[in-house]
Amino acid sequence: MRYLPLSPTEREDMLTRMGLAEIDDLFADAADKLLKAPLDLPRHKSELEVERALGALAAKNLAAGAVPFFLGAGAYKHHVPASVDHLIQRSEFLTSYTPYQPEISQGTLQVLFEFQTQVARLTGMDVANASMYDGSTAAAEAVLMAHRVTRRRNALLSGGLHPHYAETARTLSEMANDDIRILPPDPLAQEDLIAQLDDSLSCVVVQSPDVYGHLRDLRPLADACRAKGVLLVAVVTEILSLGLIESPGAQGADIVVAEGQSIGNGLNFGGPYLGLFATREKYVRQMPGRLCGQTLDSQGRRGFVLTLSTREQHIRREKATSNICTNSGLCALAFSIHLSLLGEKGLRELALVNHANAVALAEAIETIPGVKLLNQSFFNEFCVELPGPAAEFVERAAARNLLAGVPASRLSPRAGLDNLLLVASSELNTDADRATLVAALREEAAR
Amino acid sequence: MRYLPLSPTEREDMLTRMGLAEIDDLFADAADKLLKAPLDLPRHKSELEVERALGALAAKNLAAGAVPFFLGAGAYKHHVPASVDHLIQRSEFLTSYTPYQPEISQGTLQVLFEFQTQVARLTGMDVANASMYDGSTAAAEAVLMAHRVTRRRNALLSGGLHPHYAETARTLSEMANDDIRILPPDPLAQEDLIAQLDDSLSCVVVQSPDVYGHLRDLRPLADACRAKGVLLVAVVTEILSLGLIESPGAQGADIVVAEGQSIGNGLNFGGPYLGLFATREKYVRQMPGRLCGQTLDSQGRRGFVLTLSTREQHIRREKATSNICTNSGLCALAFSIHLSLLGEKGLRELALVNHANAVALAEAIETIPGVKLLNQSFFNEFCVELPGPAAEFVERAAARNLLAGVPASRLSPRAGLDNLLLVASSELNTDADRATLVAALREEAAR
Amino acid sequence: HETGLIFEHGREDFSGVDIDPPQDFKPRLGGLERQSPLGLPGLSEPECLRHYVRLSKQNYAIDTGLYPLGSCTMKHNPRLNEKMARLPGFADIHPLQPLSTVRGALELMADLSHWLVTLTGTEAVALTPKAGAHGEMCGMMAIKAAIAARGEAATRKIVLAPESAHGTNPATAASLGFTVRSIPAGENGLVHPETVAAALGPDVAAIMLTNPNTCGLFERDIVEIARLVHEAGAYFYCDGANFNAIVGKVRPGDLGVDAMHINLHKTFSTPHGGGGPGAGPVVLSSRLAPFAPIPFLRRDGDKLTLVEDKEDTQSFGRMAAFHGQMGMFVRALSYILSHGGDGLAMASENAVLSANYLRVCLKDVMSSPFAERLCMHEVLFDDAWMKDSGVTVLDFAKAMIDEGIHPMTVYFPLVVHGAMLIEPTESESAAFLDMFVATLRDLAFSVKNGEVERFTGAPYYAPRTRLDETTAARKPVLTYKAPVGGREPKEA
Amino acid sequence: HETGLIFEHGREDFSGVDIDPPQDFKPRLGGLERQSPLGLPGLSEPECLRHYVRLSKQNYAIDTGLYPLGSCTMKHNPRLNEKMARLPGFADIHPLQPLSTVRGALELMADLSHWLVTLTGTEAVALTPKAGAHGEMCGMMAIKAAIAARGEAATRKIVLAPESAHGTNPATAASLGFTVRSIPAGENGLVHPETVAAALGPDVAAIMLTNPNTCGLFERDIVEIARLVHEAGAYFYCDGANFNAIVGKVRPGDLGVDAMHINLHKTFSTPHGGGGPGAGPVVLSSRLAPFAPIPFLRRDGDKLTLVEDKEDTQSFGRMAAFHGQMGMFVRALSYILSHGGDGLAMASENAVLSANYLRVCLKDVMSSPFAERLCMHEVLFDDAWMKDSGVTVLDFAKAMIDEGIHPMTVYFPLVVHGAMLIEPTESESAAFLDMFVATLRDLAFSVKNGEVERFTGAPYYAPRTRLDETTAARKPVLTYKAPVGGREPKEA
Repeated sequence: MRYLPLSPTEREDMLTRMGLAEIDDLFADAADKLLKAPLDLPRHKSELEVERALGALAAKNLAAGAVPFFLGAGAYKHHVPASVDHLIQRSEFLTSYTPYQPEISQGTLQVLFEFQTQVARLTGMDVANASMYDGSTAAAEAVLMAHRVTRRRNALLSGGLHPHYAETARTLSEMANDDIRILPPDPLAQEDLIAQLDDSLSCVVVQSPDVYGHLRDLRPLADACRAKGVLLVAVVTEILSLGLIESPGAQGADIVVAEGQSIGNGLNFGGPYLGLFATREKYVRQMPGRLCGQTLDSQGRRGFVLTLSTREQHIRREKATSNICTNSGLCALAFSIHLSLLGEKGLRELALVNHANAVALAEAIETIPGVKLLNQSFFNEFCVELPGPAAEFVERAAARNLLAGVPASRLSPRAGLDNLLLVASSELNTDADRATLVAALREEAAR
Repeated sequence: MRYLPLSPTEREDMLTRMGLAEIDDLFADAADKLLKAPLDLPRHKSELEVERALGALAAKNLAAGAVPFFLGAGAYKHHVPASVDHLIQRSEFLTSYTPYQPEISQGTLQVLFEFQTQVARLTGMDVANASMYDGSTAAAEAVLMAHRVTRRRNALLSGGLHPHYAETARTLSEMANDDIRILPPDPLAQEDLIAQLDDSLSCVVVQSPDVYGHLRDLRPLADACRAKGVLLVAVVTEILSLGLIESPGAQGADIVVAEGQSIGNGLNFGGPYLGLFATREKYVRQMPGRLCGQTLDSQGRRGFVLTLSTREQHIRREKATSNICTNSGLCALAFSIHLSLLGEKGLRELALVNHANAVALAEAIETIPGVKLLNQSFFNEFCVELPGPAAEFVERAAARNLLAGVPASRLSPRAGLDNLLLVASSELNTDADRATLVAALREEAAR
Repeated sequence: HETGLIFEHGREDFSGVDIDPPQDFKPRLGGLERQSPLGLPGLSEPECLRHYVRLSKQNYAIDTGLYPLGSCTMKHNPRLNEKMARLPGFADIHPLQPLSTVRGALELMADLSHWLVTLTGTEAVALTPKAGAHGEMCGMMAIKAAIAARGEAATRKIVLAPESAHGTNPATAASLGFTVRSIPAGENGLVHPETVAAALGPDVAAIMLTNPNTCGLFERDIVEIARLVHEAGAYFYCDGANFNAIVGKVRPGDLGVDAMHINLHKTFSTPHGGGGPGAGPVVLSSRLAPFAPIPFLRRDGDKLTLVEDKEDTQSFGRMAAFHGQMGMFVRALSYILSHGGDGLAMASENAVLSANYLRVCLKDVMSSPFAERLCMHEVLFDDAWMKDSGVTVLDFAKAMIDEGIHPMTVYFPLVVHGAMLIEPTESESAAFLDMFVATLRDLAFSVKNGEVERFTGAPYYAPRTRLDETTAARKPVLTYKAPVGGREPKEA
Repeated sequence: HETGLIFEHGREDFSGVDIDPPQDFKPRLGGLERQSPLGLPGLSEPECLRHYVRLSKQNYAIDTGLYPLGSCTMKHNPRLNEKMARLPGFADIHPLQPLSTVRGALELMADLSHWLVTLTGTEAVALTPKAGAHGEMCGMMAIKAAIAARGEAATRKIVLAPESAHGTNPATAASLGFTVRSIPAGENGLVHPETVAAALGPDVAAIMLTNPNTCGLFERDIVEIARLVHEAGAYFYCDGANFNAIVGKVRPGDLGVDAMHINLHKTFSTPHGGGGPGAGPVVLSSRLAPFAPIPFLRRDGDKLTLVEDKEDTQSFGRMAAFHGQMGMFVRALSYILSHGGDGLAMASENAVLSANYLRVCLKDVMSSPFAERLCMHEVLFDDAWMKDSGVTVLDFAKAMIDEGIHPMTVYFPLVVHGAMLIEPTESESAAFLDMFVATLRDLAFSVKNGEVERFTGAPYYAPRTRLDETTAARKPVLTYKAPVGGREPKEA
């Protein structure tokens, strides 16, 4: 086996040195449950065979880059510079562990420190952690953190929050016997959150741009929350939007969680993704997740270490702030590299191109009779009402190699949103892509 | 521009520091020929635009891996482990220069030393150089070296030598006013080289497996050469064959040149490839190309340096052994890594699989009436006579997504070989691939 | 030259990405245009490459040397896996594409599930958990749901966990509202059935055991313990962090396990990436399978569908957006297919063989409560042999850095004083194992000879000498702030 | 721990590639089965990765730091180029596939040709040469063929080359049977028209000039020199190694150049790869174009064909198998398209700007015959300022290694005593340029202060201290031989 360096002779020699006769003698403690015969599983395969087997599976999927593509709803396809993927495959990044020995992990640690700073600046907050699993679990953790900070156990979730995020938070809350209230889907951004605030709430969770693409002005809500001692948790599923839109921090959020996938990371059918988590300085010790901090070495040189681990499970055990012990290190690295290439200038410009392309698409769609754009405001994604079920339209389009969007019913199956379609546009869409989608919608409306 | 770190402000600052007003002041010496207006060329493109432009060109080519593929004739497709391409893209290998400062180039140098040893052992020779451009130019250099060693200027080239190699040597010889005699194409391996030896010859150049796939027994020829003071230059275009076939060194060759592409390197439409060059110890100072040698550092530790550079152009100038000052470093690295993964065991097995697949294909072809296999012996490639022009058959097959082989007329356009087809088989050919080719040949024979 | 921070050498008006900003168009941002500055520096591509390449050189990695972190399983990460995960058919598909356009993705998930279920001897697998701890959460949620379905939600609120457990176990149980009852291990490092029996009762929901345990030992009485747990109406959660010791040799299902997460990054070599991403699928017994989280695969004849709607199922709900760590599934399956059933068993054997080899080669110079016992894939030493030497376990670990070897896991598990937990994995050659032995023996003799400075000042030859972790935690500096009153230093 | 040779830790009975050997079949090897052993060790994949990763760590690279080797042009190598070159449509096509299946490849070659011809202001380009020196060979062969076509083969046998020329120039001319006549440069580092005029005659075939020249200066009188050369019936070969200084600013064709090779790895950033592969296309004036080597592209309306047959052409013949360094063409075109006409000109400007910046910042501490003159993309210093310091240029270079910077080119060009030729390229940021200046100034003061040991023992902090090159050349050890009478050492 190409991955196993010990040759049969070496195995024999080592067993002999231990005074053992055969390899199964090593498993003496498990003797009565040791498998007597090999399991009914295929034998090892050469690289070529594995490439062929997995290549055949991959070929059964329709890759986004191969066709006009308009899906978003929490996962976005953007162009990632070639150097990003090259760098994250450096052995020293790819095959290192959590930086428990900081003296020989400064590479990972400095990247995390830079990442935390980037995330804090982008979200307009004081501090950020070293990343979490993804946006949805980060949002659920934000609710738990709000409980800890406020010592209340009651959360209110906006109807504009990505339904998967809401469900994830609900599962965790229900299991932990906390209260949670999720408002009904709000495709027209009409809900009045301020009216529903009360001082039993630990937090309100609101997303902007919301899952239907509407931009939400958080400032009035933030003021109202502050008045009631309620934390405002702002969720961002398309982090690129913050290149163009005022940061949640500047709008008054207390905790910002986001899905960071769309910078530096691919679609990957939904994972691995990158949870971003930022908050105010004063809450840092209630924050979940790994943190990297600056310090000095014994020669007085600047260096970085994992810190505040007294919050974490490996020290605190059942008293930990969360059970999480992994971050999304490599995805955070990709994010940080891509963002350091973009810089402020590039991020603004990329966001602008996305918005411009979405506006162009929206303008074209608005000319189609029978199809209605629901949004007044949006960044690079909006919601369209079709004359019939969106899921069926999407299927028909896919059969013709057009990936047209996400039916709202895919996310909220029983909510009466059958005719709504979420459409995202990015720098990747060409004029021809747009024309293809518009033609398909026009045809659909005429059915 | 993403590749140019100096910002407009920094450019200004630097100019100011030099007391210059504008950038063109730097080109004062060229003032009268300085372009007054930009050339009529496109402006810079984003990564995405470049990917689309080049991707569109790439998509117009039929990739070998996408179809049943049977081409060889000096360029071979084999499976290369993923780790090879990963390693050659390590920054420290990819973006370093010729190791002129050995103290900070031991990585490249040790690899070259290992490479030289691998090549020497594979070819059965004492020493090898650190690689050359490709097999064809290495062969031409071998002729020049033979002239230097023997102080004769007359070479005899076998009709089984790859025609491109023969032409390359001829161009150089004619330009240098040396004599060269190229025997006519010899698709049946019938030429009698021994009969044509005389003591005016510096060398005989013979290829095995020859371009038509025949294995040539070099031993009698080597004896005859030795008797006449003629050097025997052995050429190998499919280096994998040496896993299974006796090495040219063991058969008595004085110089072995080979194309090393087929280990570790892809097809790349013909380049960059990897010239291998090996010879006997006594000729080392007449050898062209870069050499790496072992030595000690001032603390007595083993280390490696470029050596015997007194042969080379940057020291010897017009008295150099050749004008070459580049090797094929990265291709040599890929070769060395792939070969170090294979090892003796893997190389033999891979060669065996290639031979077995070629035998299976030959046996199937032999059952087709009207199609004739010309070879008694072969490694993984052989020559087939068709009832009509091979080039036309190949075109028809390509139109049906079968890359069936190389028409001998492509290499030797005016030699009356129109009906001959060179067919190579490798570990990559499946039973289905073979069946496709056999069916196409059967159909061709029945036309 | 030190590598400064991007905030010290990047420039906010510079971008390493060329973008043509759009011409005239009417924005529709609803008055929420960004007003606040971003403060994000941009690097040209050459600066960017050099920045990260230089940073990377300050990292240790499995590709650069032996990385014997016990319980972390730093094994070889095949590059084939990376190549496969980047096939556009896997890397470039959206989680919400119509299922008709992702048939291959669903098949891949089904194939991986088949391998995991077969190797563990269980009924089903929940693929969504995003890491080991998330998998624990998933398994314990399934248990909680099953207990609720039995109407015992109010009564069964205790979870048993041995003292040697990973910290995630009690953290997980507590975060789901369980109360953790700790069970002591016996002197032989194993959990005893009598101890478990004594702790069991009608208030117990589950036991969380790691097997092989964190002392590197196979829990000999695990079948009996499982019987007792089941008899008491509780469930058996197995922490699968150490599954890599027994893959293809022992099936956890045969031991009575009801739920177990599998760290794909540990057992099936998806890379650790400096701390993630992980993936923690959870295998479930038939008793727990109905409660698995959405989404899950359902096979109707030849056709696979993904159940994303909780209604009409007993699922306890959704744990995360989308369908799990697809990128890790591809890598894990690539690893699994490469090894095959035969290679996976051999990998376990070699991991155990290598750990025992180290045990035998080191036991005369280092001490261990279990030195004479066979261990599994990791070998545990304590600091009894260093007593009064003036050298701590931490010092010893730091001195290993100077020898060019990453330290083992130290001070874990907690049940042994001054624990040093060594896991060589199956990826090390005989030559590297021997080099490791020679190095540790040399260091051990050095301790015994009283060469204290070799340890207390270590590491001497690392990119940094010992870092002040106390100050870091006391006055946390978690983001970069430009020095006040002056230009930021321009370091190269 | 040192990294041993593969021959010291590999095993011949082990393979890191899994192959199922074929079952029964009848070999047809004609009795030539290998009898002699190969002696090739195999490494498992983990050992292989670690071996090469560890070796790589002993290399300096442009990605790890400034690499100011004059005349070598170590500029940034964009990773996009690597990605493009690996597209299966380029990387996985066979050179002898039917042309109908490689239309895109031919288009790419035509596109690259268009750029090269336009940027140089010439008529045609021969793509096949495999490196710069091969390109020189190509250009000089075209000249020889053109002279032969004029019936002057027997009389024009002299090639003029300045003393400052790259060694390849005289080597190339000599290998084609020309006699090299050396021309001295003037004190201002430039070739003077009078000197050339004096050397010209009916026996002269060509002049080989480098422009900008190897002192980093633009040959001011080049148009006049070209005129003289042409008037004398000879050809003007320009060594294009330094074309990167003037791309988009000056067209060599406008200067009177008849042939010039372009090092794609220097000017258009295909990576150097530790010494290759290169690529050296040669642009040709209309006088030489007909003699270009086969194969070459011919456009018939919309259709491109590849002329591979010399018959019916004036081509001087074939220089190598197949059609040139396609992999390098893709990279170069990727670089060219990324920059565009505007970016290429700016790259030249920045390269020249950076070199002059170094000149201005260093001229007060180091000496140069041309310190006050504008230089092009590289700046030349000599060792006059180090005289009697006890420090040689080589020592100085080795001390730079200890400062973490790759030395500049030393002892070249030969026309200056103790030459130090510095080429920063356009890829260095202002911060790195300043760091370089500060380092060199510090070293220069150290020389002046008589701190001789800092230099004579250098490098102190490299993977190796100074290596004994003399013994290496006197008793060459070019391949590994196992130590006699004993087992090979097993180093890890």
